[in-house]
This record gives sequence, C-alpha cells and structure tokens, in this order.
Amino acid sequence: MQREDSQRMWNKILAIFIILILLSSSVSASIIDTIWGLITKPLKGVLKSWEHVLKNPKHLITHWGKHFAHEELEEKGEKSRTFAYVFLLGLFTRTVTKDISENINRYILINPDPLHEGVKSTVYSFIHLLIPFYVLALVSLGAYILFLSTSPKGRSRAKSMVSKLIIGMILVTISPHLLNFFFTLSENVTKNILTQGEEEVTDAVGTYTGVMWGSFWMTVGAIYGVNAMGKIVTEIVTRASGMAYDRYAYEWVFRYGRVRSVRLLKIISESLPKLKVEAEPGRTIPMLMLSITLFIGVYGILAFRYLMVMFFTLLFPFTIFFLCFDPTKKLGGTLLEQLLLWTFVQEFYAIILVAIGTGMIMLPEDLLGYGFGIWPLTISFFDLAACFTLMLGPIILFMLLRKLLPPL
Amino acid sequence: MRMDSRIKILIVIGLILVAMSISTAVRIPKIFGESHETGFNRMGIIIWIAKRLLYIWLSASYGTEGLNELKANLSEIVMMNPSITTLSNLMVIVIKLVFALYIPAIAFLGFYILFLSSSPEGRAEAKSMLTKLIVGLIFVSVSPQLMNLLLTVSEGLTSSILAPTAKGVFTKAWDTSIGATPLDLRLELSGLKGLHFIATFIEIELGFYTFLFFMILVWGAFIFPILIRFFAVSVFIVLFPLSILLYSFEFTKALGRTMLEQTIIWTFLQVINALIVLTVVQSIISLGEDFMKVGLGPTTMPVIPLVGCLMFAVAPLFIIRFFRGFLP
Amino acid sequence: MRKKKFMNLMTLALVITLLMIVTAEAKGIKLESLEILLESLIIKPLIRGLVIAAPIGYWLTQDGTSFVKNFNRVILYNPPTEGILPFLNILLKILFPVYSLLIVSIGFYLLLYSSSPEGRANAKSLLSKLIITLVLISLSSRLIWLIFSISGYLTDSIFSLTSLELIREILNGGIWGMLILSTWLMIPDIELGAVSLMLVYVFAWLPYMVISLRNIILTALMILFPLGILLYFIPELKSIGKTILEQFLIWTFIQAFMALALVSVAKAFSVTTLVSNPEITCLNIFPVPGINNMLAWFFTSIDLGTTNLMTLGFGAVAHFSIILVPIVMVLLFKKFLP
Amino acid sequence: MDKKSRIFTLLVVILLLSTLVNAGGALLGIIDVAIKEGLKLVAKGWIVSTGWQVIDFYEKIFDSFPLLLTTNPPMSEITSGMFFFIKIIAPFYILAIVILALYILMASSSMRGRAKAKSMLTNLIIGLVLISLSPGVLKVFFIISENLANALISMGANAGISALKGASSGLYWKFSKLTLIHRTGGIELFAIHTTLLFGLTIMLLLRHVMVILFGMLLPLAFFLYLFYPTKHIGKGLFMQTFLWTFMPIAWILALVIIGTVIGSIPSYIPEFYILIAALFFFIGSPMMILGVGDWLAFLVFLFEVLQAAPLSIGAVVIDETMK
Repeated sequence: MQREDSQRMWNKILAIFIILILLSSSVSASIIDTIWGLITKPLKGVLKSWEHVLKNPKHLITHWGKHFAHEELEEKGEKSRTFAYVFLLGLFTRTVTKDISENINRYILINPDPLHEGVKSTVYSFIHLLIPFYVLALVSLGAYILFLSTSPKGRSRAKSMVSKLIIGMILVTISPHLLNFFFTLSENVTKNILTQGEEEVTDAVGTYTGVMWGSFWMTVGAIYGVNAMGKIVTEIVTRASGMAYDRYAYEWVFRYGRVRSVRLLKIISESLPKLKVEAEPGRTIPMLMLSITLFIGVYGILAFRYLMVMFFTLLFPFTIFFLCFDPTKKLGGTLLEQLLLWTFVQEFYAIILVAIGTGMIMLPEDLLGYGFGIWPLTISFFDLAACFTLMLGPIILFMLLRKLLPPL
Repeated sequence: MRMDSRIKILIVIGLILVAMSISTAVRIPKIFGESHETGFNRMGIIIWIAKRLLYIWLSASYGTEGLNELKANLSEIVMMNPSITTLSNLMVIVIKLVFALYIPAIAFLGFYILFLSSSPEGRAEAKSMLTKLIVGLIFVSVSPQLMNLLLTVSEGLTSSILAPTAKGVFTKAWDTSIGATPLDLRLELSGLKGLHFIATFIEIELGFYTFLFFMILVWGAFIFPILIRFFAVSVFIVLFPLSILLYSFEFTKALGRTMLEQTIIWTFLQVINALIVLTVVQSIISLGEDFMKVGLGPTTMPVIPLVGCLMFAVAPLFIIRFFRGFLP
Repeated sequence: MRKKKFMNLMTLALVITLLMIVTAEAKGIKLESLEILLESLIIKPLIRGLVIAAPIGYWLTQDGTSFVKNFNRVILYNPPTEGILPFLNILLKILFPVYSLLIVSIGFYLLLYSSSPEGRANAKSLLSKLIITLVLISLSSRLIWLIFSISGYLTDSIFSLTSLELIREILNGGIWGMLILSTWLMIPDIELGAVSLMLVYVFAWLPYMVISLRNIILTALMILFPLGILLYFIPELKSIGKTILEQFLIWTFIQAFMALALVSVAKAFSVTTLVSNPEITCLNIFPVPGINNMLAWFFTSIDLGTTNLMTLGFGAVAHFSIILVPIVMVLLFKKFLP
Repeated sequence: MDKKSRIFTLLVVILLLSTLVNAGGALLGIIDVAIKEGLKLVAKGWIVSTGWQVIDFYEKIFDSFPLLLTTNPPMSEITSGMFFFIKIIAPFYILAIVILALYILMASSSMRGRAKAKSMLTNLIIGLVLISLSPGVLKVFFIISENLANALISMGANAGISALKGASSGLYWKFSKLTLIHRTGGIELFAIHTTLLFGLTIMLLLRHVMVILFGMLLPLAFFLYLFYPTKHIGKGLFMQTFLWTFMPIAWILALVIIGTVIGSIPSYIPEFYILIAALFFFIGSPMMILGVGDWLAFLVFLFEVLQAAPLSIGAVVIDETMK
C-alpha cells in the first residue's frame, strides 16, 4: 500500500516538474530542440571522450583505468598535497630515526624509580591500605589456631603462615628499596649486554633506520615514479653544482641546508610544477603502514613495557601480601611473575638487538641484495626480517618464559 | 555542548568565507593550480576545502564523542557499578530457580551415597560433598548481600586508589594525545586530531584511516573497560546464586569455578582501571613531559600519553587474562 | 521511512539539477556537467558492473563453483595408498637387518643367559612385540587402505542421509548470493562491496584450501605411518608414535565430519524458518524510483540477481562449516590413543 | 529526520537554487561547480541508499531473534541421523560384548581381571540403555532449553533487541553522514557494520546447524564415554551438545540484562557507546558466561578480520600459537 502511495506521489511530483520545465519562460529556444539537445549532446560528449579509444585500441586500458582505478584522481592541488605528504613523512622518518639512533640505550634502560617522590608516596599509601587486610588475616589465623584447629598438623601450618605474614610485613615496609635494588640489578645486566655488543647494537639500529628510510623512498618512488625521480636528480645536480645527491640527501639538507635554504626553496618551487604525480598518497598506504608498524613496534612496546613495570611496581606491596598469605598465594605468584617478566623485557630487548646485529654482521654480503621493490628502491628481506624480529622478539621471549616461576 | 557545535558550524562557514575572499583577492601560486586542461577554478577549490573542513569536523566529533564527559567524570565513570536493586527482580527469580535445583541435587547425592559408595572412603567423600552443598545453600540465600559486599569492597578499593591520584594529569594525557585543530578554536595542530586534519587534507582516504585511532582510543575506552564490564557485572550479579550452586556441587564444579572466577575478575576490573589511571599519572609525573616525544611540528607523537590512553582502553582486557585460574 | 525520505531528497536534487541544465542549455552556456551526469550515473556503473561483476559471474558459472559442483567427490577423495610404497621399501630395507639382529640376539639371550623366569617372560614379550610391529609395518599400506575405505564408506553413507541436490543448492545459493550482494554494492562504489567481494573469493577458495590441506597432511602422515607404528611400540618414543597415529586417524576421519556438517546444514536449512525472510534485488540500481521498479520487475521476473537472507545465511554457514570442522575435530579428538 | 540534517539539506537546496538564480549572470564557474557538486551529491546519495538497502536486509534478522532463540530443530530430523550412528555402533557393541563374555568365560583366571571385566560389562549395559535413550535425552535438553528461553524472553528481551537495532542504526547514521560529505569517508564504518550484522546472522544460524550435528552424534558420545581411553572425547562431544543447546539461554540472558540495566547507566555516557557495547556484549556473552573458548581472543580476531591491518596480526598470531 505504502509503496503505491509513494509511487503515486512521485508520479505527481515528476509530472509537476516536467510541466514546470515545459512551461518555463526561461526556456527561450524551442522545446523540441532543447530536449533533443538534452538527449544527443551528452551522448556526443561521451562518444567524443571515447573517440580516441575507438581509434586507437591501445588506449583502452588507460581509459578504463581512469574510470575504474581511482575516480577522483583529478582532485585539486595534487602536487602540493603529495609534496606535503612526502615532506611530512620525510620529517617524521628523519626525526624518528635520529631519535632512535641517539636514545635507544636510554629508552631500553629506563625503569620506574621506586624512590621517586610520587611513586614512593603512592606505594606507602597502598601500604596503609594493606593494614586492615593484615589485621584481618592475623586475626583470622589467630582465631583458627585458638578455636578451630584440632590437628597439630593444621596448627603448625597456621603457625608457619603467621611467621610468613610477619616476614611479609617487614618486606612490605621496605618494598620500594627492594624494588630499587632489583631494578638496578636488571639495568646493570642490560647495560653490560649493551656495552658488550656496542657495535652490534649500532648495526641493528642502522638496519632499522635503513628500513625506515627504504619505506620512505619507496613511497616517494611510488608517488613520483622512477622517471620523475630521475628528472629531479638531474634538476638538482645541474642547478646546485657540488651538491651530491644520494640516498641521504634529506639528512644532508638538514645538516647543511640552512645556509642554502633559500636556494633550495627556489629549486623546489621551480621543479615542483614539473613533477608528474603518478599515484595519490592513498596508494602508498602499504608503505605508510610499514613505517607506522615499525614506529609502534619499537616505541609502543618500550612505552608499554615501562607502563606495565610501573603498574606492577605500584602493586608490589599487594604482591608481597598475596604471596605471604596462603589462600591468595597463586595470585601473588602471578603478580610477581608478571613484574619480573616485564622488567626482564629490557634484557630481552638488549639480547635481541645484539643478536640482530651479530646476524647482520655475519650475513654474506650478496644475500642482502634480495628484497622487494624495484631497484634502487628496494628493502632487503633480511633487513625487514631483522626489523620484525626487533618488534616481536621481546614479546616471543616474554611468552616463552611465561612459566618463569616454579608453581607455588 | 549545543552552543559549542553551533560555534563550530559558524567557524566552518567563516573559514569558507575567508577562503573565498582570499581566493578572489590573492592570486594563488602556480603550485596550487590544476594539472588538467579545465583550468583554474576558484569556486572548486573553495568547495573542496569546505568539504574537507566539514569532514574533519564531523568525523573528529564522532571520533571524540563523549571525551569531555569522560574527562570531567573520570572517577564516576571508573567507579560505575550496576545497582543490585535494578536487578533484584531477576535475581529473585534465579534464587528461586537455584532453590528448586537444590532438591534434585540433594536427591542425586543421596542416591549416590545409598547405591554407589560402598567403601567408607567414598561415603565420607559423599558426605563432604553434602556439607559443601549445604554451605553453598547458605551462601545462596545471602547471595545478594554477598554480591553487595563484593561490589562495596571493589568500589572502596577503587575510590581509595583514585582519591590521591592527580586525575588532572590523566586528563591532560588525553588532551595531549587527542590534540587540537583550528576547528577547536585553538591555534594549534597537534595530536591525533592534528594528524587527522593533515591526513584528510592530503587525501580523504588517509583521513578515514586515521579515524581508526580515535576509534581505538576513545570508543575503546568507553566500550571495553567501562560498558562491557558494566553489562558483564550485571549478568554475573544475576547469575551469582547459580554459580555458587554449580561451584558447590561436585559434578559441575568446573563450570561453577569458571563462572565464579569471571564474576570476581569482572568485578575487580574497575580496580585495575583505577590502577592504570594511577600508573599513567605516575609515569608522566616521574618521566617529565618531553620524554619519548618524537617528531617535529605537526608530526609530533607524545608516545607516553598516547600509550597510556591506549592502555586504559585495551589493557584491562589483557591484564585480566593473567589472573585466570586462581580459584581452587 | 528513512529510505523514502532519502529518495525524495535525492530525486529533488536530481530534478533541480536537470532544471538547471535545461536552463543553462537554453541560454547557450556550454556545460561539461551533462557529460559527467551521463558518465557517472550510467557509463561508470556499467563499466564497473562489466569489469568486475560480469567476469566474476562468468567465472562462477565455470570454475568458481567447482567446489559446489564436485563437493561430494572432493570430500570423498583420499590420496592413493601406492604412494607410500617406495618409502615403505626404504624403511623395510633399513629395518630388516636391525630386526634380524635383534631377534637373533633375543634368541641367544633366551638360550644361554636367562635363568630367571621373569627375564625370560620379558624377552618373550619383546619378541612378540617385534614380530607384531614387523607384520604391521609390512602390512601398513593395506592397513591404510583399510582405514581409508572405512572412512570413505562412512562418508558416503553419511551423504546418503540427505539429498546431495539440496546441499548443492545451499552452497550455490551462498556463493551466488554473495556475488549478487557485492555487485549491488559495487555499482555505486567499488569500495562499498569490498567485504562481500572478498567473501565470494573466500567461499570459492577456502573449502578447497582446507580439503587440499587435508590431503597434503594426510599424504605426509601416510608416509610417516609405518614409522609411527614402529615408534608406538618403543616405550621411550611412544609419544611421538602416538601423535603420528592419532593425527593420521583424525585427519582421515575429517572427511566424514565435513560430510556430516554439510548434511546438518541441509537439515537445518529445510527446517529453520525466519519471521521475515527479506529479499535483496536490484531495486537500487538507479537512483530514480521509476526506473528502479521497472528494473526490479525485469530482473525478478527472469529470476536473476535476487537473493534472500535464508539462502545467503545458510550458504555462508555451509561454507564456513567446512572450514570450522577440522579445527573443532582436531581440538576435540586429540589424545585418544592409550 | 532530525533538525540538523533538515537544515543541512535546506542549505544544499538553497545553494542549488542560488546558482539557478545566478545562471544568467557571469559566474559561470559557480554554476558548473554547483552542478558538479549536485551530481556528486546524487552519486553519494546513491551510495548511502544502497548501503541502507543492504543494512536493512541484514537487520531483518532482528525480527527473527525471538523465534531463532526459543526454538530448536525438530527431533524428527535428528533422530534419523541418530539411528544411522546407532546402526554403525551396533556391530562394535556386539563385538565388545562377545569378546568380554569370552574373556570372562575362558581367559580370566585372576579375580581382579574378572571383576574388571564384569564392571566393564555393566558399563556396556548402562551404555546400551543410554544409547537407546539418547533421543529422549536430547528431547529433554530441548524441552528444558526451550522452556527456559520462553520464560526468560518474556522478561524484557525486546528492549535488548531494540538496543541492538539502535546500535545498528547509529552506525548507519554515522556512515551516511560521513559519506554524504565525501564518497569514501565512511566506507570503513560500513565494512565494520555489515561484518557485525553478517556475523550475527551466521552465529544464530550456525547454532541450529551445530545442534543438529552434535545431536546426531549423541549416541556416539555415549558410546565413546563408556571406554576409558575415549572417555574424554565422549565427554567433549556431550559437552558440545549441551553448550550449543543452551547457548540461546546465555544470549537471551544478555538481552534481558541489556534491557534491564540500560536505563540505569548515567546519562553523561553517550548512548551510541552503550548500544555498541551492548552489541559486542551480545556477541560475546555465550563465550563469557558458558566459558566457551576465549571470548577476548574472539573479539581481537573479529577486529583483525575487520581491519586486516598488518599492525597487530603478528601479535595475534603469536598470542594464538604461544597460548
């Protein structure tokens, strides 16, 4: 019923509009001509746009591609947009690689400081929170010993529990210092590993930054195409004589470019209109994903590790209490295990870095040549595998050592 | 809020007008020109910019919907628990059902004692089963109070963790990681919103991929640790008598253990949420603002606040996985 | 309601645009937009339909529905047992000297050294074990054939529980329904139909992938089967042998469970009802209601391009159950040998 | 249609009309652009309306929720399959009994061996009873499950269903508005939306299939349960039958709970999130309540399927393999 109603309404509206069009005084030419033109003109236009296809069948694919690959390729300002994209991605890559090659040791070694004012006060407030629980536990145990336990076995067990609880109480009060000692230990071990394999670590970080740059240059290549790249190269070489263009041109520009920045801007503004954009930035999403994955894989994991260690540091008094009270022993074991594991992730990271460095140094030179991409814009499979090892290695070690403590 | 969005619309219109006047007054450099034969079209550019501004405004407001409420009512939202009075109707029905189920359970145990256990050991075992069942019966009859106690303990712990916490730091972490754009009436381009802004102007396809970050951070923060927990706790409140029965009956102990464990884990998830807030706050305070802040200009990534907010959204779900299997 | 209002709005916009075009034409203003109209509303959708949907549809009539056409045959297929004979020969060649040495040494032990009855009994049981394994290994190709034929017979008789035509219809409905859905989504915009198009390929390929995975694993386990028997009777290496034999049996009988899953889908399809079973047709192929209705009438009258929720849902379930069954069975049936 | 979108459409119409007014003027560019934008709007409207058609198609499953959740497949379909399996089991059974009898008669000399054989024989006979009763057992399951479901569904499951519908329409409105601004702006939301609804449909239909499958295997389950080596397989099969039969109880309970507590959530939490959380909770509730598998892994997996991002596939693969 409803459909019919709407149908009728539509017919009416359409009819009114058609009558309006027909009666419209703005239509000065004869009506038939207009309608005829309305039908034929667009057809003619379409036919015209397909004319060269019909004449030269080779164009069929390009024409189809235009229609079907990406309809809005003819959007506004593609040159400036793509240039901004490439520029920002370059900036990002540059800062990330610089940061990581400078600070990786610091990032790996950082641990929460349990003696820091805020952390300490929080831990002590948790200890205050624990007091009623302790009282409750002791009272219940005392009641058990006094009234309920009949067998001497049970009584001795309860007594040992009391002594455990008291030891736990002492440990809880010094827990920040305990943790500080433990973290220092872990840091020293990690530091040792890192200084032992300094060369390897540098090499591993170099591999990582290399892949990051490789991804960036692949993006550039995908957008501007190999020919356009060649054009830029000749342009720059001819214009700025003495300016060597290589893989690290960006770095060069940042180091020395300040002096000639005006000149550089001129070069860019002159060569930009000549660039031929061959793909929209949306087509380079795989490379962008690679860059972001690498970024998250290192920074995200390190930051997450830090936060998790902080989490279990704050919980440490509870951990000791749970461990020393028999019914909640399992929970305390889990908490302690997690604390140890998340702290040891820094050792895992150092080990993985050294392992990657060693592997990359030991690798025969010719094997590094195999990769994907079109020369010279390639990323070696081994480099990529090294990067993914850097990302996943610590997690894998973490998972393998999950059953670290003996069952309690 | 209503006022704010109206101002935003006005600003968008104003920006369009400004762009219009600029485009008519100033000759736009050649690099902004078109590469196609149709020639330069000012109106087209204006529409183009306006559409992107509208898109950014709309998708960012979808992406950060409710963020202000989250920041303002953080402790209330973390401490949100279903009230037992709303669920009492259902709970009474379940308790009745459980009492009805006790009759066959006890009858079954009686048969077990009569027929199957011939050895005195087996008989003692069956008797202990019966005791467990009866203790379970007591617990079932006080189960609403018990559940209330559990919720009170969890709430008390949460509030005592949250009370000394500098929640302003966490709010600021949200602010820095979400960032701001000129559309928020601020002269800056930072955080995820800035990224979204730039990406949309580069290409809309990149813009809707950057929308994902909002989805994980803000939508995730509401959905996973807060609202799914709310529903789950409600279900386990209602099922609490049943899980006590199942746990105290020897033959269904495994299922009962899972359910009871889930009850406790989901209830105490809010403590973990509060602890995560505390962790992030302490980390930011003790590390300083500039630690691990990578990037230059609009590509700056404040890693610690970002990962902290991400942790609030997804980490509770991972952390509760560590705590499984603690009941005997 | 929402849709109707929406359509009103769209038609209004279209009519106004047309009005403007007519006005402009009349005033002699040259417009490109008319061509854009024609291209974006008619030519491009047709190209999309032709370029993507039509070839896939053709492919579905030919090879794409190969699983649908041959599902009973491919599920019933087992790798030929002759394949393991060379490997078996190698194994026997290695084992015969070892065996003869062992038997001779046990004989000497019995003759000369064993004085206690216990030791003698032990040696005897070892001897009998050796002989049993030897017999089993030399018969292992026959044994495999026997297991395969039991499983094949079982599968065949499970298939007889319901008509194959019904199963075929369900599978066909699923894959074609998905293509229809993705086509209608793709005509206005390609990316809109990406998920359903992906599902078409999943339906076409994944069952085959799972079945060929079964065959590959089965071939490998078949080669390992004699070795598994040998290891099963050596106490120290029993667990490895057990795993090999277990996996062999599980992966063999997965075909029966696949058949069972398809049969249950057919049964469920014939008994389940929905309150409302909506149909999706090409109502939306053009944004103008009149043309829509005409096209919808046309397409439904020739019974093309329409699918409903039951057909689509159960077709998808049928395809997914083929994928699900091995996982469930491997998880459910592990560690059943003593 | 709410106020905002009305104003929005009004603006568009005014824009178009103003260009119409200006048609005779000199601003040729504006005309062309306006017409282009109008045509683009039509194309976008087409996308949105197509999306609506498909969403509407999938959303019809919500109407069938009460029916699908409260009914089980009829026994007549299952019993034929059951008899098939009983027929298969029978020769093995006879063989087992004959061998046992022979063992008791001839071979067993020790007392203990004989007692063991006897208990085995009792087991076999109990099994015989159980197997012949298995249609009845399944029928009892069905009756309990259906009665519970019917009792529960009358306690306000409709509010839960309408919450799920609300989640669906919320996602659709976000998609449609973003799409009206730009063609590809909301595709991602649409992909998530259709995948969720399709998954929902498949889950509900798959339950019926699985009930039939494991119902047919019930005699086999009892048979396997009787022998010590295959005891846990029999138990697993039986548990599967149980879980798939009682899964709708968990679902309906989730719906009732959603309907009951949704009003008590503070108003400063946006409604959209509540509804989406309800949808996720509905999907995850059987795993959560009955402990079937790992519901969290399921959610992560769902997310992966939706996004197909290489970001965390590695993590998930490791998580799955290392578990």
